[in-house]
Amino acid sequence: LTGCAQSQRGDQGGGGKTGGTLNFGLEGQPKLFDPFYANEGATFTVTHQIFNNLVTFKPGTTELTGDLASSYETAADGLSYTFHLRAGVKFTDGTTFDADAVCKNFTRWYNQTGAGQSEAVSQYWVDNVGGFADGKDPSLYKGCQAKDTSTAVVSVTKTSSQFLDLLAEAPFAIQSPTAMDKGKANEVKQQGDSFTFPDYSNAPVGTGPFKLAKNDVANKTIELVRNEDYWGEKAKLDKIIFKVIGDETVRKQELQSGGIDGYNLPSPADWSALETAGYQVLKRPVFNVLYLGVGQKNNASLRDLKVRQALAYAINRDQLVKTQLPAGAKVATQFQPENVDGYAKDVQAYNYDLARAKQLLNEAGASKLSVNFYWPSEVTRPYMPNPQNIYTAIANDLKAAGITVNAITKPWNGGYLTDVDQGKADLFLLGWTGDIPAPANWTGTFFASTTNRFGIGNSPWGQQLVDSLKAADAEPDTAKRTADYQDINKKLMSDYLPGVPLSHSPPAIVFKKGITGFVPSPMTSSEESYASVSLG
Amino acid sequence: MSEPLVSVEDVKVHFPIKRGVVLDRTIGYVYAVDGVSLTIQRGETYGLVGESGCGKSTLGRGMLRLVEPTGGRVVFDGTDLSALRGENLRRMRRRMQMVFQDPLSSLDPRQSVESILVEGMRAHELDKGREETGKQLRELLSAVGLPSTALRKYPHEFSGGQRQRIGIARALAVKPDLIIADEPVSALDVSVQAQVVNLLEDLQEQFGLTYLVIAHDLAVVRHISDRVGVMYLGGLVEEAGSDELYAEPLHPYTKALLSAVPVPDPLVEDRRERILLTGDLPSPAAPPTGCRFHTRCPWRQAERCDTERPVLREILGGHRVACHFAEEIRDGKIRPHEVEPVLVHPDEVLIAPDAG
Amino acid sequence: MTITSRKARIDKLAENGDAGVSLVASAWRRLRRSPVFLVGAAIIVAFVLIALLSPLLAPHDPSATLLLDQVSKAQNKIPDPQPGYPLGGDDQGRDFLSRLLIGSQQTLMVGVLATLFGLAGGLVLGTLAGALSGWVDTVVMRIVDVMLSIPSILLAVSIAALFVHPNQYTVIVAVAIVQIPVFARLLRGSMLAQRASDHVLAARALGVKPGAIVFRHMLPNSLSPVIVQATIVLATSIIDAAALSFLGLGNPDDSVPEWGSMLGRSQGLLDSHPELSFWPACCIIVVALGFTLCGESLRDALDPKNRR
Amino acid sequence: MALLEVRDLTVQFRRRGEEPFTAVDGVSFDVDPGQTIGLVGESGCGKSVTSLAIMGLLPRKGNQVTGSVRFEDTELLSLSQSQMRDRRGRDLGMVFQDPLSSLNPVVSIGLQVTEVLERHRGMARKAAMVEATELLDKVGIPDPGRRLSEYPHQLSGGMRQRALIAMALACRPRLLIADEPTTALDVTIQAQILALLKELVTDTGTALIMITHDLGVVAGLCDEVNVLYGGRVVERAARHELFAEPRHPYTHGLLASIPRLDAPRGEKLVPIKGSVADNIPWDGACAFAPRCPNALDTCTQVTPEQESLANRLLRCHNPVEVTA
Amino acid sequence: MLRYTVRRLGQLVLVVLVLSLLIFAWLHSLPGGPVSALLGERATPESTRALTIQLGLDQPIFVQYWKFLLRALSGDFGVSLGVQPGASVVDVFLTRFPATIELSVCAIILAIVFGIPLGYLAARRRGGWFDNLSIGASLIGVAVPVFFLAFLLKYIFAVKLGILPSLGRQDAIDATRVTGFFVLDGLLTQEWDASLNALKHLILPSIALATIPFAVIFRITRAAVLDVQDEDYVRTAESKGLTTRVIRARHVLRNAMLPVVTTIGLQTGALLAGAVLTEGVFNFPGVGDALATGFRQHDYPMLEMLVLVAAIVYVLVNLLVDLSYALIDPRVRAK
Ligand SMILES: Nc1ncnc2c1ncn2[C@@H]1O[C@H](COP(=O)(O)OP(=O)(O)OP(=O)(O)O)[C@@H](O)[C@H]1O
Ligand SMILES: Nc1ncnc2c1ncn2[C@@H]1O[C@H](COP(=O)(O)OP(=O)(O)OP(=O)(O)O)[C@@H](O)[C@H]1O
Ligand SMILES: [Mg+2]
Ligand SMILES: [Mg+2]
Repeated sequence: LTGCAQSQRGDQGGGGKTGGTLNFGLEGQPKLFDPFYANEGATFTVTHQIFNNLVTFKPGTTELTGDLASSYETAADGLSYTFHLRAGVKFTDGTTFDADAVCKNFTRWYNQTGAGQSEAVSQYWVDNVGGFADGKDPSLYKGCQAKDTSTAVVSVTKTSSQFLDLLAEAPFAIQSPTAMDKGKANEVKQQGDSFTFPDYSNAPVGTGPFKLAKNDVANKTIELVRNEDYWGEKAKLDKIIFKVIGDETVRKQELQSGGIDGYNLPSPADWSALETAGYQVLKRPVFNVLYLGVGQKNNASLRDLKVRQALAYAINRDQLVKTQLPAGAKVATQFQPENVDGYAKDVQAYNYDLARAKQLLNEAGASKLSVNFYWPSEVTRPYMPNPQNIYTAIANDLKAAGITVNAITKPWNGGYLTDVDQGKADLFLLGWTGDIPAPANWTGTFFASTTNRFGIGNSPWGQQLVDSLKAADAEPDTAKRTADYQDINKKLMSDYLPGVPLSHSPPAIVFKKGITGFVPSPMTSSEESYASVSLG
Repeated sequence: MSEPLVSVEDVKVHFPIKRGVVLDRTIGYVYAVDGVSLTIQRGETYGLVGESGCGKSTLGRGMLRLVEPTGGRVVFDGTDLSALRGENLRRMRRRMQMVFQDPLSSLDPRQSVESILVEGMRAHELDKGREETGKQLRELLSAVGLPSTALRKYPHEFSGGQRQRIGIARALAVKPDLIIADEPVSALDVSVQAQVVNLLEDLQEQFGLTYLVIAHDLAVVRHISDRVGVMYLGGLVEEAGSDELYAEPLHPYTKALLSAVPVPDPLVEDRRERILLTGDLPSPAAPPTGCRFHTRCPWRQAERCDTERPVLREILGGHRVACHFAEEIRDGKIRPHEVEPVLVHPDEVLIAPDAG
Repeated sequence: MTITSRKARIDKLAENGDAGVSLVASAWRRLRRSPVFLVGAAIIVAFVLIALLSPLLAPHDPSATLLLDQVSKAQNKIPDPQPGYPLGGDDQGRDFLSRLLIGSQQTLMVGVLATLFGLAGGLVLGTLAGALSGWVDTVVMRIVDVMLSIPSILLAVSIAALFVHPNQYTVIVAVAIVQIPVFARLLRGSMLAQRASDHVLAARALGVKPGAIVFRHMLPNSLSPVIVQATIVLATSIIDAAALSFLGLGNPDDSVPEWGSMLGRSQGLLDSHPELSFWPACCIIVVALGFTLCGESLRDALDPKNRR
Repeated sequence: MALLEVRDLTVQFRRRGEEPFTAVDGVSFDVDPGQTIGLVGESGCGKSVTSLAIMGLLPRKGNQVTGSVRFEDTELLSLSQSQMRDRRGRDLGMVFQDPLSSLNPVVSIGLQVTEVLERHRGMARKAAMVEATELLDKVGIPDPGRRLSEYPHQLSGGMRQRALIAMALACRPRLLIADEPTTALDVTIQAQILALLKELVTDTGTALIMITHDLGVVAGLCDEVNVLYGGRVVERAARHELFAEPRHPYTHGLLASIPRLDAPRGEKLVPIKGSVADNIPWDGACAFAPRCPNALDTCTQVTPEQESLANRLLRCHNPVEVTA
Repeated sequence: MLRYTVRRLGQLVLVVLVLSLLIFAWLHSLPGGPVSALLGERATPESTRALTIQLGLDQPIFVQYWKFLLRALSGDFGVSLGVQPGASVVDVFLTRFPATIELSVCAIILAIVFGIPLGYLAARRRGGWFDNLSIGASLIGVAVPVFFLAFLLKYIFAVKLGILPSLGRQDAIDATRVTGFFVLDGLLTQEWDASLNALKHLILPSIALATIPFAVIFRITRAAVLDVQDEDYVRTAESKGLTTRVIRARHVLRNAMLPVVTTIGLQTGALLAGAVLTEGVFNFPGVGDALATGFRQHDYPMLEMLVLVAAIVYVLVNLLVDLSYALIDPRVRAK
């Protein structure tokens, strides 16, 4: 596997003019600017401009390519990776980027101690790589070796379908070891019910096209300026000002009143109006899934496949997608979109069929089915633009099938996720935006454990599903692995049906007329670069 | 006749003044009534006069246990009222009633005259059936000179004099022995005052009532009372039959008071010699030491008056006075002199603006 | 003119009929002549009628997604007014007019129940404090102080957030609890004033039982400021409930329409579909205005200064 | 020539939706310099309204004042607001009934006194303060220097009334109207205030209109007494004549119904029956007729006119016979 | 007066203690909280459990409260979970409080500047068209939900007309931060356009926030002036022949101001509540927005601190009002 080392950004940027400031509406306040400790999109949107990873996805695709590593190879046994590093790259603090710096980054990640090991702090590492140097938990990572200044070899403990993809993820950006040492980057502390981060987290040093100039918390603005010494093609913009605006309506109005030049995640309802008004609404390729989760823990009738199938038949997903979801949304046939490995074409379909649903319920002896139905308030997710509307539409369908629906709503972080995690919900709305195109990041994540949100441990096939997912992930042979996952997806839809996949909907980003050079990524803002953006 | 109905023995009513940082604590007292003893005979009218704030009303209320006396005893018809509690006290209330100064505010504006009158009867199980009660009510109204149509009206529809009649009828409804009338006429027009005074007199005759009449108008008190007590700053300074009191006031304060009352007769007015008191009434929260009156007394003598509080002592038959030098003054042995007015600040109250 | 006729005329002037005119009646007479009150009352009557009759008036089931096929998120399409649907549909394809009409029920219920609960709580606390005084008073008033030391919306929001399963009743409870200290303090204040008044003293002197004094004399006479407050609270509780819905603390299930949440939910569509916010906002404003007008004129009418 | 001539003064209150109410109905009297005139009558008979009408202090809306009030050579009723302002406090002073509510609670006594001096005598604040101290001293307020910086609530009732008098007399007005200046005070304090007023009036030669319902006060103070009933003067005489021989049944009745401190006890009072509420309108009758023991048929049919008898004015069809 | 102040402060301590306990118990009994805020939607039951134990959230509530109290006494109120995750709530508060103060001061000044003169004029022209018109306006002002008004104002003036900024405290211009009060900072550093810019941002939110205080102040002023106009002492002042100017200023207005001052205080205290609704609409980074966001995200260290501070501010404002009341009313100034 050899990635090609060429800067593609320049080509796509076209000939936009240089200079100027882009004001951009960011959907949330970044927690910090050290991506390793972050787990939300707002942070990654910013850090992706400041940092580079060893590898990256080609803009607008899910295809892996080199970045700081101009090329890379995977060993035949799948247990080590060799990265050939780009020469002449400097961190914005003036220090040199080399194999040593790469390994120092790996070592830093691996050597987290104390609070740094908490899943609340180093979530991506813990979720995807596992344990740390102290060996308490098994880790996928084994070691890093700087063969020479421009070659780094990273070894792993077992083959993994997703390791390379992972390194393209925002948290695993390469940061300046000198700056991290100076800023005591690892001094995460638990304070009260939460964690505090060292100064470094507000003064990140990377190799990216921009550097952080100012984080004005009082005014909720973040200012990036062009990195004049960037190793690749220099950014066109002098400055990016991110204005933190939590509410999507407020973002829209700020765009309309000219305060910002673009913003992330416009409400799908606004797309057509914005387009009519002359704004560019850039839709990202679909890379998410919205599903109706079915919790088997509390409600015994839901352990019956027929009941779950009845639910699937009862929901008019075509209409849901047509009326409640944005343009470009599709009905989901399985728990992952087409552009992720392992997509199965011939899964069992559940077309809207009310009679069938009722019949299945009858057969299962659950004609008087009563469920509590959780939906989250105070939140929109890229895959779920308006939870209440979606809930209402589905609830209406279920009621039509004779199911009693009790609505329960909670704020996203104010009980919704907790309750769902604890299996309190019979039905719940949830979804996923993929980090990487590896199926392990999808079905592998949803059903990784029998005590998951769906409570699949309550069904005999639960363990079976978990095992088959583990096996598929560890399969080094790509073709075999793909087949394994396809098989799993088919079974998921026909034999297990732990939930009802509803839709894939494209999240969008909007810009003022005349702004060019932005390439929307399926993996959304954490993989989108503003270096090629130009004011026109 | 001379059988005592009520006797008041050294009654004190001290209102605590509270203030504090987090919780209130008492930082002083208003000595509203400070050791009063008197006896009211059955069937007589006892008049109580004094300037405003001297504790007349408080004494009256203390006698009825409407405020809790801080000390002393009130014996009513052989029963020590201060020992009574709860239901016993409530039952006792039937026998002692009160008529108030402000005829409007003492009547519940939301109740018709009928329910005002029936309420007391009901409380003491005196209402026996609709008809019987109706009859009683009509009698009551005619006794106080109101038409029976008044029953269905509300207090605010009456004139002041009529309201006072309702107040009197309310007291009468429970057939009491004693009526304490707290300034029963001072809120009324001159011409109406006389009607109410006459009414009170008639009712006394008709029902054999005993009265304690409180007023600041000496002329009225003298007119209806058999005996008069003069109060000054929480204490009784003089007590005598009403004629004797006018004929020969012994206490310097009584003298001043009498001389200050205007008489509607120019001939008298032109000839009168006035004893003008200087200064104001001291605050009952900080009464002067010794004789309470010494700060304003034209006959004040050094030392004794300032330090020793005179007791009420009988000088002539039934004439009691609280003055160390009553005899000397009467006999002209002590001459009045100039008095330097003393500054008196009325109680300063902390009005915390309500935050609600 | 003869004596008799003159007298008769004067008698009539003085007597004013034999039935007697209570204070309430005379206040009512003043009210009837006040245009402010009439406007307010008209609004309220209309509103109550609509709320009661809305099941008959509403052309459609407010939760039926009849026009769903005309809805499209993607094209930001919401059913336009059309025959049978004079105000069109909402973003779920439900008949907007029906939702507005039926929405009055929830709003009325929230307003009335919140006020009633607040009033009841305030009455209990205020009566306790005012009637018993002493340490009960101190304790009650400290509680009231603590509650009053948090701004009202904040308190309502806090309480509403307390409920694990928010619904229309939790909104009512939240709004009601916020009103309790206000009522309690008001009532205690006037109870204390009553307690010191001569007519209560007279009742005590008469030997009327303490309970009867509190309930027959002190309470009824202390009520008028409370009633005025209640009318005004009706207005504010409707607005507060709307604010709670706006903040997402209202009833999650929007199959039962409610103006506050209708307004809150449609603000995002203000530029493309202003009517979706306009109508519920109008309804809230008009109804709140109605209650405020009534409250204000009631206050004037019951003000002893205006009594003649 | 009289200092103040009140002729046919009539004040009507009009309220929307109600019949106009005549509170003062053709009142006439004269006040000579240095003279003390009494206006007596029960509550509601129009005493205060009369005095307010003279001072031009009736509420601007809802009333109608007719007749004439001549002060020296000026017709007060035809003066403009601002001209009247120049007179009030300088030529005409007034003392009100309730000394507490008549003083501004948030303005110091000193300022309340000096503001008159500043306004009418153009004095500077400093000089005015000195003058104010003297004034307070003159009305018998002890330690006047300190009192200047105090506020009304810090004074006792008597002192407040003294302060009010000091304000009214600050510019040595030629006419002082005292509207029940002692009603809110205790007897002993009342005696002090009355003595003070008497002294000031004699000292300064100020004419005084004394308004009161207390016949005793009038008996001791006034040169001439007007008895008002239902907005009209029903009897006027010099005080000795009036008290010796009250001719109007109302005056007579009043005197008979007040208990007298100096009279022997035991006599029953003779009240006037009914109350002011029983009044009937003056037009076509005598307002007092329903309560009058001497009432004739004519009394309810013909309005009695004001007649001059020997040294008195009387408005009665059937006056009380002179005894003795 | 000092006594009184001390007494009120003593009561405040009590209130704050009781409140802190109540709020703590309440917030901690809510689901979600730190764990779900920190882990987000990627949480698994296992990680949730582990974190709960790590953060000590499985301990009994009183143990947690005691720890919280000890930390709070040393000035550590914890770390924000949602409003500005990772930042100490004290820091968040300190950066946001000036914003709300700026906004509230602006709003209350607006309310006073319009409320008092209009109220006074309405009283003077009682029953006239001006009176009726302004009463009507104030009644409607109270009836319009604040958040809707805010929305409308923004929509019209910022979105449609584009004459005023629609959100934030300041455009991202190069402004030096000194005190955290942006308007003041601009003046201090002589960056006039920074001040001007911040002021512009204040206009719409403070108008929205000012409507209710305006209406209340207006009505109280009107009623107070009407009351005072009929007082005996005003008649006395008239009888002294004083000029209308003196009568109005010294005798009418000064007395009428007493209830108005109380009202201003109460309204100022209540502004925070209004700010919760207004700041969100204008994305104004003040404590009101922090509160709303905190509630939405169950950022309870933040909420704990903010609700307490709100109570303290409210009580202090009222105390200030009482004290200022004493300044203008000598009757209160006793002892
Ligand atoms: N409940 C109370 N608490 C505190 N002080 C009181 C209370 N009641 C009366 N006082 C004070 O006690 C003193 C005597 O009052 P009281 O009412 O008995 O006087 P009074 O002689 O009846 O006066 P007046 O003629 O004005 O009615 C006054 O200084 C009064 O302020
Ligand atoms: N502003 C007013 N509007 C309407 N009626 C008024 C007004 N002022 C006074 N009156 C009426 O005029 C009549 C005379 O009132 P006035 O105040 O002169 O009585 P008074 O003799 O001074 O009585 P008092 O002894 O109670 O002071 C009363 O019936 C009163 O109700
Ligand atoms: Mg008394
Ligand atoms: Mg008068």
